[in-house]
Amino acid sequence: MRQLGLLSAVLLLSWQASVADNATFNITDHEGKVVVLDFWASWCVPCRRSFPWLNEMHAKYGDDGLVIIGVNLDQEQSEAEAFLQEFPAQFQIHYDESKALATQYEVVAMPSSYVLGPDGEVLKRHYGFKVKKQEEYEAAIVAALEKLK
Amino acid sequence: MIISRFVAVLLALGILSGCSSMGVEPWERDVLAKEEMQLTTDAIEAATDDHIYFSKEASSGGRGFGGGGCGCN
Amino acid sequence: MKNTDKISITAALTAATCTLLGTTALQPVQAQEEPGWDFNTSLLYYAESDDRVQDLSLKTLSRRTFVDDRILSLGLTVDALTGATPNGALPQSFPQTFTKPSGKNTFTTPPGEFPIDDSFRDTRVAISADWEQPLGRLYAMNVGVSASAEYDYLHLGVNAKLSRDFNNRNTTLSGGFAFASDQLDPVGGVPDPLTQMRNVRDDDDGNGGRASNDSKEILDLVLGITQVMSRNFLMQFNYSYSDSSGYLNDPYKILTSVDPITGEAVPVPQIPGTEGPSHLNYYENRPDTRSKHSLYTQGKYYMNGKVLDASYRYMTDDWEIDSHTIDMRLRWPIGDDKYLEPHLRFYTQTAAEFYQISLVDDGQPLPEYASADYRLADFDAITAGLKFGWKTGGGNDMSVRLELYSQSGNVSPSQLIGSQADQDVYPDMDAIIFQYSYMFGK
Amino acid sequence: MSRVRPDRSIRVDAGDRCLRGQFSAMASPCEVLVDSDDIVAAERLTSLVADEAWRIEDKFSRYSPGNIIDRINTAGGEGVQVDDETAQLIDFSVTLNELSDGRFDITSGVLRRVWRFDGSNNIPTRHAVSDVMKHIGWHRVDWTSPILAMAPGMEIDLGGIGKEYAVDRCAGLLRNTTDAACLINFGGDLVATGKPRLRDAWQVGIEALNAQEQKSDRLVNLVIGGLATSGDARRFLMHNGIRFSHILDPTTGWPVPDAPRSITVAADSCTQAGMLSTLGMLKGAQAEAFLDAQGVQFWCNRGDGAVP
Repeated sequence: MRQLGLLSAVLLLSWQASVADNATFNITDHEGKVVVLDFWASWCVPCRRSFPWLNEMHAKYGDDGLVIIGVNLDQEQSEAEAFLQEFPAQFQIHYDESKALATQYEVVAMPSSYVLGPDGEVLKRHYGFKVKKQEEYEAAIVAALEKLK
Repeated sequence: MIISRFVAVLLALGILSGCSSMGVEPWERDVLAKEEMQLTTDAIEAATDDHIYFSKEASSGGRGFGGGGCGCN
Repeated sequence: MKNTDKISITAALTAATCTLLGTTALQPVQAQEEPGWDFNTSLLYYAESDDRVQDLSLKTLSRRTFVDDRILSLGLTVDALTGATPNGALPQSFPQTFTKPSGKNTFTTPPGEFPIDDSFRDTRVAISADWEQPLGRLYAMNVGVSASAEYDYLHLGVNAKLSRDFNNRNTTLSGGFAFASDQLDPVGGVPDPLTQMRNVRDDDDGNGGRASNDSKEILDLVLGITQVMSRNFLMQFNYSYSDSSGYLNDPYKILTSVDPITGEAVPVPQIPGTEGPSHLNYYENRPDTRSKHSLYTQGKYYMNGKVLDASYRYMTDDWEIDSHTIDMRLRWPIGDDKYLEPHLRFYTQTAAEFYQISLVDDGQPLPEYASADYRLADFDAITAGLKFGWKTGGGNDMSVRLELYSQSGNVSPSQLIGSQADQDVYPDMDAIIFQYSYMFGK
Repeated sequence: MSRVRPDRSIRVDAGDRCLRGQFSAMASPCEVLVDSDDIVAAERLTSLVADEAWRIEDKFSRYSPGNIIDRINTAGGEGVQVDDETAQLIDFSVTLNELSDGRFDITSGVLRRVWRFDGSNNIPTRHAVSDVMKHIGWHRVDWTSPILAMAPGMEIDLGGIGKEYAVDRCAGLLRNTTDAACLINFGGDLVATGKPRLRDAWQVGIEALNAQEQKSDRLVNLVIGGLATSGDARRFLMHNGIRFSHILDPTTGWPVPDAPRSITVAADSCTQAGMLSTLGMLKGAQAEAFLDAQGVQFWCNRGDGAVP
């Protein structure tokens, strides 16, 4: 299981999502949980469309062991914060300044989301975001959550 | 005529070599996503120019399909 | 008074609302505007010098974006054209009379002027519809239809394009075709190629036994590569092949037939009681096929705010015309909602092999093909313009551009006969392009 | 003026892929869209919402004689003890008063004695306005909860908060009684409690009245949160060429110059959306700058046909 740095605790105000500082991200922090890593950037239009759905997933499965982390890949952190002002995120945001995480998960499109099982293994990969495919994305999460039971 | 031959070869080279090495990571497309960086920023101006030059010169198109559709040349 | 307009009261207001409603926290709002129609409308005024062609054109492009980037675009263009282009005859040191295309009357050109039939009025309406949508993650397709109608011309066309992304969308290959079928209904019928200009007639069907219409078909193929060179630099390379077949002549164009020694137009004896051309001239004739190849490359380069857009096109065809086009624009932002965009364009082309300024009345048989249409000559053209754009109060985009376009011909001395040498044989032309456009909607 | 007994009946019928309960309250058509096909439940939920709306209307409306507002406005200077709900609404309006540098003021209702917005051109005299200004200003009110005392001639009016407050109160009731996603709409001020099952979102039209007064509806896909509009393009005065909007600045007694025709805001609750749209109108020419700084989605219509 690849060793990754420690994710600093992210204090999330319900209405003001602040962007976590850029400590490296550590999957072991979420041992025993299903993690969805969603790579996004403020200038990417489909990413903007995926936020309402990610909020809904967080609200729906948050207490069943789902952790959604929006990994921001903007060049400037200020651009991400301006975006979050207008499109608030209920889930955690991590600012991948060095882009190490994006390179490690070989992000090939924007947005890209990875459903990680309890042991951090990548169960499902989605590139781009299609409103029509929301049920499909949700099914992948539900299937992963089954593993926790 | 030599110049045009040389230019044609240059372009062909450009096409072949353009593929592999160059490019950016998906998260480095912020500049390319800007409105003014699209290949055609003003569709109406482009269509207008294509049409004017189609009716005043013997060449047409290049960017897309020729400006045609009139008896104006 | 300190400016309190810019301070965010969101946090205080949210806290007060939670207290009022007796809840600890509120779920963040999820609302997104449904993308509706957005419109791009423009008014164009195009006018050539010494009252040649003038065009007042209204264009609109309406786009409806559907969910997941599927886009419908509807285009409408209405052109009101007046004035006319030179009919191909050469200016002479004496007045010349020509029969009008309708064959109903004549017009006379004073000495030293290029003969122009100014009775030309035309209203052109063009419509287009285009559907664009992604196919899976890597492919995208685009299909469209177009139609346009004038009093003497009808165009119908279809086009389609498929593109595919490679290595993380850094490289995009695209291939497309367009097919058009056009029908011409010239006033006064389709003239028989390389026959003499007719006298005025008063027969009823107006065509004097000529065919009333003819048609041509155009097939265009385009192969393109779009390549991201770096974060600020994007390039496109297109190869396009175009094949036209059918009636490719301009029914209203003629060539003056001149005396082999003096180079002057040969007078035509006028039978009393009839009206017609005062000098000898023939309707033009061009091959009924033409195939063109062109290579086009465009680059867009972002220099912290400023955008350079430069392109080069090389075209060659089997009518022996070669052309080079260089087009450059530099968008220069002023503040964050205005910009200036100077535009410079150079164009040069060689003449078609059958282009000649006049025919020679030396008893020899006429050539198979001949045209004096200035658009087939060897000429250079320069366009210099400036565009100014700004955002309106409501956040929509407006822009105004003014450009000057001028053409100057290079007729080789070898073509000149006798007095033609010290005479103006190519109708140089200057034109202004003034376009105002307004983009609003969503 | 005898008060006609308001029609307090409810009706439930099939809406667009949902059940729709309708009634009227606070001088507006009200509807409750319930994302379920259980007509009995829809009727129960609609009457739950309607009763709450009528309760708030009777308690805080300026037209209901004998309610707390009437008792305060006719106390002739005596202190009046108010219940907790009224106290909370007053405290909320005090916060709004501070946040808007005094421009949001619940004592400014009396300005209607001199301003009549009927499209005509009768503008009150400077003297008439300054006369009525003597009875306006929260700083003149003695408010130490739960006792409120005001000089005679002064009046408070919770009309600016009442409707949005009622919408949010009803949304709270529905969240506690049903899992079905609902949309509550009181005359254009609305809130959505969740995503409808068969659709991506509730589709809500924003009435953007452009220059030619034609309605050009722009659609918003609302999943959760509130939407409120303030401003009414039809209520204005024209006086030697200048259009006076009906938005009055309580600190001057005169209409706010360059106020937009209408503003629609999307926010977490209907109350926040309503307050931000009202404060936006009070900012006049700076409406867009103010709302940009709040980081909310908004649609500001200045009647020039172009709505951002």
